[in-house]
Amino acid sequence: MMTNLAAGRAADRIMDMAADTAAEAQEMLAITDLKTHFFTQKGVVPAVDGVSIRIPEKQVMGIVGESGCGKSVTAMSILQLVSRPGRIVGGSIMLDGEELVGKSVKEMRNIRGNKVSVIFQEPMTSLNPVYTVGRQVSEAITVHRQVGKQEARQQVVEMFKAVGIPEAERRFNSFPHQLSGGLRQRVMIAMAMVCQPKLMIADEPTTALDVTIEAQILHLMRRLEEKSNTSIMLITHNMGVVAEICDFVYVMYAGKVMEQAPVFELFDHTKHPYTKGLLNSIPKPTEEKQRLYNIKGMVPNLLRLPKGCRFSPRCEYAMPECREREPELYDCGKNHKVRCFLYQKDQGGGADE
Amino acid sequence: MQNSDILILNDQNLPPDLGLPPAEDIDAELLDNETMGDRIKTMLRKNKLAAASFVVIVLMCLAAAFAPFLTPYEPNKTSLKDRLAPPSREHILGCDELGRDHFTRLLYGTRVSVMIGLFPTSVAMIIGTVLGLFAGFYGGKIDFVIMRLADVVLAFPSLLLAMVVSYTLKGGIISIFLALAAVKWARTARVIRAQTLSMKEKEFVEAARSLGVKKSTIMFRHILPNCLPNLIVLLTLNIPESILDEASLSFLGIGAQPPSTSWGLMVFRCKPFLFEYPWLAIAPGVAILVFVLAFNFLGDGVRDALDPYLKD
Amino acid sequence: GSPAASTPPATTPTAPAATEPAASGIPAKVAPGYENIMRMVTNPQPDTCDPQQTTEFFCVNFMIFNRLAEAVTTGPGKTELIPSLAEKWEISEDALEYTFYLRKDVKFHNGNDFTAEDVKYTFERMLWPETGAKNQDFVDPIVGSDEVMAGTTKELSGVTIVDDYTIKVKLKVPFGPFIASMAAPAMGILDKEATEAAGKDFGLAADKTIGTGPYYFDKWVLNDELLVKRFDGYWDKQPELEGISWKIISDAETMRMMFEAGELDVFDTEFALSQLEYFTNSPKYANNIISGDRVGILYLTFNQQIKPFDDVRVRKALQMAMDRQGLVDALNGGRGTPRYGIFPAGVMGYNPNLPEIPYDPEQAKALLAEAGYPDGFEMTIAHDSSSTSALPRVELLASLLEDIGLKVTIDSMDSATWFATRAEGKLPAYTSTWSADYNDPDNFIYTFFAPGNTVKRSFNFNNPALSQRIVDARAIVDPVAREKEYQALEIAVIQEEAAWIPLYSVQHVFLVNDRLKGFKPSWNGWSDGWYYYDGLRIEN
Amino acid sequence: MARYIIKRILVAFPVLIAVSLILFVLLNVVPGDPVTVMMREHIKPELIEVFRERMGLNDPILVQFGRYMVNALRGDFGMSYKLQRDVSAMIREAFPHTIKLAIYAALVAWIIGIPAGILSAVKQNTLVDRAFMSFSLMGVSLPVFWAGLLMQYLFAFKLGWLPVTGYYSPRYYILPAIVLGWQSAGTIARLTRSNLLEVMKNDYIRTARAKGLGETVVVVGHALKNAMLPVVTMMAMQVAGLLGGAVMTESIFGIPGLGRITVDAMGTRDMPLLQGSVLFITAIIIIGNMVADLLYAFLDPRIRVE
Amino acid sequence: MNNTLNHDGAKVLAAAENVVKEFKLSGNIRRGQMVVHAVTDVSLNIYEGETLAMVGESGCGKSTMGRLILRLLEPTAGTVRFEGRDLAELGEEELRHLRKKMQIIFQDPYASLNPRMTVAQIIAEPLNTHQIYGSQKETEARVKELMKKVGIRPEFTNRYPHQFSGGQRQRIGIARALALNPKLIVCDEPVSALDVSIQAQILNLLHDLQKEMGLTYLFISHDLSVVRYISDRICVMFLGKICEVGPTEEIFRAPKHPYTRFLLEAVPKPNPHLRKEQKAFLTGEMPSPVKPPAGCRFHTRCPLAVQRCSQEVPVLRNIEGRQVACHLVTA
Ligand SMILES: Nc1ncnc2c1ncn2[C@@H]1O[C@H](COP(=O)(O)OP(=O)(O)OP(=O)(O)O)[C@@H](O)[C@H]1O
Ligand SMILES: Nc1ncnc2c1ncn2[C@@H]1O[C@H](COP(=O)(O)OP(=O)(O)OP(=O)(O)O)[C@@H](O)[C@H]1O
Ligand SMILES: [Mg+2]
Ligand SMILES: [Mg+2]
Repeated sequence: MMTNLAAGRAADRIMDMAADTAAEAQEMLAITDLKTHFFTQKGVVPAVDGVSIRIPEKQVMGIVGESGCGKSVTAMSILQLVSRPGRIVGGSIMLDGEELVGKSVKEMRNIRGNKVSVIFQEPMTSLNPVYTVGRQVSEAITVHRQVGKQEARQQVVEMFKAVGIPEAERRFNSFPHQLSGGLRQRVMIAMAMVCQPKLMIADEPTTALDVTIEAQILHLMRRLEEKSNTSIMLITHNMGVVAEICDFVYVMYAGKVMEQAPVFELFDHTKHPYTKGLLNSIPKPTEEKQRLYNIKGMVPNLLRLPKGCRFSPRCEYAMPECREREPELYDCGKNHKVRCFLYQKDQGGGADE
Repeated sequence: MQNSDILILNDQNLPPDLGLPPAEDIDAELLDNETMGDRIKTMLRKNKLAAASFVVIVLMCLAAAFAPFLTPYEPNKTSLKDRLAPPSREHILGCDELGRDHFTRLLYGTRVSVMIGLFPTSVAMIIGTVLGLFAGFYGGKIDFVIMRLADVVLAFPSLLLAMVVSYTLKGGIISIFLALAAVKWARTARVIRAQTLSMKEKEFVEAARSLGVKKSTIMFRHILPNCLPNLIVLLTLNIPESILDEASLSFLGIGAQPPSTSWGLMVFRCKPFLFEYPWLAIAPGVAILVFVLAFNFLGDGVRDALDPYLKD
Repeated sequence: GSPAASTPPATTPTAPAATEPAASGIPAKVAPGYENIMRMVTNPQPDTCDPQQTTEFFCVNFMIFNRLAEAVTTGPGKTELIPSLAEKWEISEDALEYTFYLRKDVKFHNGNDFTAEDVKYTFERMLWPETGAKNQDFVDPIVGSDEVMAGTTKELSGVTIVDDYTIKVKLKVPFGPFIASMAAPAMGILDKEATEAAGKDFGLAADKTIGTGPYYFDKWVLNDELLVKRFDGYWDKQPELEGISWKIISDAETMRMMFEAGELDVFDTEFALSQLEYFTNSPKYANNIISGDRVGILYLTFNQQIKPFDDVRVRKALQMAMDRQGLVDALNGGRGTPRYGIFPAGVMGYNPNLPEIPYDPEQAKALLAEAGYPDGFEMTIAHDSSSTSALPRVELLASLLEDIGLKVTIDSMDSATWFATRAEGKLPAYTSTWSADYNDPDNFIYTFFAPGNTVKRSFNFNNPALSQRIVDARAIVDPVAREKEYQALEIAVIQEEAAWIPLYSVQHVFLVNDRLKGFKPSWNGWSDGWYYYDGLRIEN
Repeated sequence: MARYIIKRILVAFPVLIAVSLILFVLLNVVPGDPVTVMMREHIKPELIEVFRERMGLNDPILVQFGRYMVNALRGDFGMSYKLQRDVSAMIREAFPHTIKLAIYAALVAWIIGIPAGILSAVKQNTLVDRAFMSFSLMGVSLPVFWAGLLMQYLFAFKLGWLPVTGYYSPRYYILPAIVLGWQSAGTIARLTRSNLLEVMKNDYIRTARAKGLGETVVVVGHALKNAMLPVVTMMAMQVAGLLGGAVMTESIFGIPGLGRITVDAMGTRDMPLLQGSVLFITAIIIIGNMVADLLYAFLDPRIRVE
Repeated sequence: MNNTLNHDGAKVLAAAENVVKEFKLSGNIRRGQMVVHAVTDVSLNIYEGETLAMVGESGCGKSTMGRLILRLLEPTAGTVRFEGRDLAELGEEELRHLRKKMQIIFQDPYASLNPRMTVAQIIAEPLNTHQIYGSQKETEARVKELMKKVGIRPEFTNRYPHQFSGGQRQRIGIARALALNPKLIVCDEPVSALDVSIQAQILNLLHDLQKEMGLTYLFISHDLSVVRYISDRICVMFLGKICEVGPTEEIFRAPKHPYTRFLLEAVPKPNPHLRKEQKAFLTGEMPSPVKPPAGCRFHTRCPLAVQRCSQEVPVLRNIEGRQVACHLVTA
């Protein structure tokens, strides 16, 4: 069952894509220098502080990072659904060549669920308990497409089948509480996919699920991504999930991207101390039972970001320079960029570690 | 009672690297470290209406307490020459049908309202809290009995039950006390029971059980303090209600008994003069409205402020 | 009665001139069907319309029943007994046997004939224990009443049916006011057949409450309205009104608003004393006021069983503490007369020359000191909380008593408790009012000071000799001798014994809508009256 | 569902019996002998015992209670002491007025309360919100009797727009319904608002927005139904609560309903009448609460049976 | 003792024998009277000094098992022994006394600390409850010492839980559990709610403490990489029953029960090179514990199931140094 061959194929495919970076036109999503801040009573929280993300067509792009790093806020910024004291204060979000920042509420409504859709972590609470799941999914169609009720139902049932919901016809009339967690998440995915969006944002879609169900859902997402033209933005804090299905990975820390690279590149040639820390913290199967590596300290409070590199207080390699000014994203070649002074020298070059 | 089982540790026993975060990282100021009192204070600073209400309540309570010093008149002294005198310098709110200074009576009436607002409510809430705690914590038969009792009480319209009780006890302030206390415990008991039930499932309670902490300690030390926000909110609900209920009972003639007075009774007594001497009936009505409204505004503010605590 | 000096000069016409256009401009807002119906108020709602079961609610009884004789108003506070169901009567020499000759053409509302059988039944029903009647006093003097009351027999031996239209009544002892008492509203004559058939519903269900009166009982909507309508088969002259409606309203302001809005024809200030001054002071309504003296008296009483009320000096001090005119002014808009005896103006035996009891707090204090209470003492006034109009009176009285150094507590009781305690003779002190059921001094003095009654009313009058004289006085038949004896008793009881505190008599003020013509207060100044006389009519 | 209903009813029964018992005991320990209450001072002392015996007042209180309940179940609540009438007949006569008032008041409360709650939730922390909330707090804080008085004075007496008292057509109910309804309107508005705000925080609202639904559809289509579940329950309970509130309103506006009967009965120590009317009102309230529960169960698919 | 397997000759510290736990669900329209079969006929030994991990999907009864062993829950049937004594036979006082020796650490660092108590009060509670020290001073000293031990600055004694981060709260919970110097600690998913970096800190701490104090852990988790790191033995549960028990490395190397195999397979590996295009999934969902399938509880999802699996309940058999409950597994 284990097919290293298959893994190799996937790797090839990703390598190909990485080579193709020049194809700017094919970019489904281009976020440039996005800044989303929360204006709270205690001060301004720069939850997303100059993030640039690019997602080519038909790719699964992962964002990882510890809790509170701004992953979800980035995602919600794309849909412009950042909640109350939060506001996009700068940057641009181009979806398929269309600028989203500054769009009117009405225009955004036409994009949500239509061109960009989203699934959340908790499939139970993300579905309205008082309506049947069928109704909730068909709503996503009827709001964007001129279709009749009957036709919408038809499409929903098909979508249900496509996401592997057994007895799709019957499930159409089920209420969320009558479904199991895995089925609910499938319904959410059906809802996200039913308008064939250009981009699907999945914010920790499997965190609340058991491993066996998680595997099913990840597989399903991969398959959907391959079959349709939808790009996926997968938010997670699980390196395993990243390794499992992502093509390209962004590592975020305290509102900034720390490292970005194609998945194989990232795991094979991990550069940023933070990323290294994250990977090393995971207990390795091979390891003898010694102490685990861990990043000391914790994510800083965004209200009081340290001077210089925001990771410097926790960084083993921190240099005096790190406490002085913020590093930029340095390009290390192979589509690999790192925000760390250690790689300043690599700027423009294609050197390995 | 030194226990030899306990290993005495010293610094050498500390594991080498615990990944102890640098002290600066734990920044208490920036974490959510507001206590309940802080939140209420902040709310009062922000919410002008609530702050004003608070001031009004304090002033009215003071006025009630110091009534004899605030007026040269006695509340029950009639003076036929001053019958229905209109407001003037000597009589700020004029005099009633028997020439008694209306303002003075209003002040003394405040005492009744303040007392009714505070005492029976507190007594009822203490009873309700204890019963609710027991019902929620022990469950089973105790719960069944207490809750059915609460059902019974809640099935009566509260005003009606208060009427019946205060009627049985032949009217008067004391019977209103008892009547209101008899009625109001039930809601508190329900809320506290529900809260206790949810607290009981909380892991910190289970932790206490696993430590072998006694049941009574768990109830009163772990669960009760966590019901505090609910209790405060209930208090802000119950006080104005009690004041209104007393006013209604007095208005119906089974509350405060003449010659002592209360706002409700004053409205009732001055009602006949509404047309020619409207201020007489309006003043106590306004007093009730302002007092109750102030409690409600303050209560709303407090509820908003305590909102995060209420969801546990 | 003679209006007191302080009464406002506003004249009190007995009736507004019929020809005059409406001066006040009160609208007449008349609901359909009420165009020719006199709309009044009663409060509280009557317990029952069975005349035998009530001592206070007579509005409907008056109109739907006839009595053997009727007391009719001949002038303010003046009354005359006229034959009614009895065409005439004869009194034996010894004043013990009364023969009533009954009218022959009379029909009950249900069409039954009125006969002697009905009269006997009425008397007997009053006495049967199972009836639970409250007016047994009226038939009490008849021979055999005790046996019937005790339940040993159903037959009242003192009443003999001579023939269908003649009936003889034998009394135990001579009783001067017997005929007058037969005209009291409680003595309405019932139809034996209908009343028996009605059973418990009698007096409650309108269609089962049958009399011979000029009006029949049309409907009783609980807590809302009582309605009587003209009885076409009435034996005497038909009333001009098509009916009378009493709204049941407890609220003075509501009553007033309704009157001013034209929804009432008669606004009875007795039910809304608080509004009296407004109306009497308002020139707009000058022509709408009709008033009559109430043949009754307001009083304060105390329980002589409770110390120190057993001391005549204390009692006198209390009598002197009363600012009667002040009370009249404060509580009754000045429309009333201070009283110093038992019998108010309008009742037989009224003594206009009684010496005044002065309002003298200083003298009162001196008396108290003399009795050993220089610093006063504590006393309680019991108050029937259902009577809201009495409350200011109680408070004012308390205040007056505090002026002479007493400490007064007001004990509010619900009316049931109040009455029950009073019946046990245990009320400490209270204020109340009494007005004439029938025109005789006995109706006052016997009620209060006769041996049993004085306990029942919590007076506990404690002068057996005087009490015995009061009982004996009943048997005096000669009117002149009677009057003399009663006036002497009055002086003995009030001025010497100081056994109670008379306060004042009120003037009963009605406001009448412009459309109602010819309205006259009843002879005794009650709200409930015999509203059946010439000239009472509605002009829309 | 049927099982649930039956169970709910079975629970309601003991409550009702307990309510009756408490009421019975409370009212029977009241000082004052019913016979004297009935007869006042007119009874001959020697007859009191006869009456007591005949009325069964010498039996132990539980026997009396048992007899009362058995009769009550047959619809016989005894005779009013004061009015000498069949209590059940009196209640039957009065009840329609009260229920009419309660329903009108409930309508007022809903028509005002729900939109006010929605609006102030949607416009949270704006002037509109504050205005609506202050208005509803006023309603909750206003003494009913006082408000009734002032409104009667103003709209009926001064302006003459509406009748002062009575119950003869819906017009007569306008003022009392507003007075009574305002109070519940306040409660409903506040509950609607807080529920709606609570519901709006839910993930599924985020989902609905992410679907591209307009704000109106999100609020009305997705949030409202969830937010209204407890409000509906509350509303059903309030119809019952309004019956209690009617006590005051009826007295002021001269509506011959249950409330007035109760107050009168209390003033005259008319035990059977008081007991009957309070019991009846309580029974209605218990039924109301039951209906509220069932309504909730019916509306919430999580509870509703498949 | 139904289990003869002895682990390095260590003593059995706690043991469950044929334990059953059923929860009654009551009074809901939908449910009527329903019974959740949370744990069915489970026997398990915990040896002194070991870390026994318990894994399985959500709702399979792991936490229930943990609470049964601590007797925070009464078993519906079966016996739980601690140091050989049947806990059911102990009186309330004795049990309270015994609680000194067994403690629990919870998953949710927010819910497991009383928000209205200071850190000092929380940590001192077990000490005060059992009156370990005569004086307040000694207790305070001990509290500070414990705080140091788990890596919380002793200056923070007067702070409230909400003034700490998740990881720090978890440490406070651990300090409380350690206060009485227990023998057994049940760790109910102690790191599931934490970020990987914090998770590593806590795992290290637990590891160090075990070494130092000779603790025994019953470690409940669904994160297999964590389990593999920390445990000596693993117990795999499925729907209230044990599928397989055995030494950690052996089970990871060669899982015997089909469910264990699928479980291990499903774990996403943090290495993209191990990515598989075609994975062997477990299809379908967990059956309901209210109506567990007859026979082997796993048979509805098991691709290898044969007729017998749906009829006959497999017993836990000793096979090659472990215990497996599957008809199909043979030595
Ligand atoms: N409504 C808000 N008000 C203030 N700050 C907020 C708000 N929402 C988010 N933030 C801040 O924004 C930062 C980023 O939050 P975000 O939810 O994007 O984190 P995340 O990376 O998704 O974390 P997680 O893994 O826990 O979901 C956090 O530090 C948080 O404090
Ligand atoms: N107090 C309870 N009342 C009713 N059912 C319960 C109770 N506690 C647990 N259960 C049920 O028992 C079963 C086992 O629960 P348990 O908490 O032991 O599972 P778990 O393996 O710990 O799951 P998780 O990984 O989600 O913590 C579940 O179906 C659960 O719903
Ligand atoms: Mg997030
Ligand atoms: Mg668990």
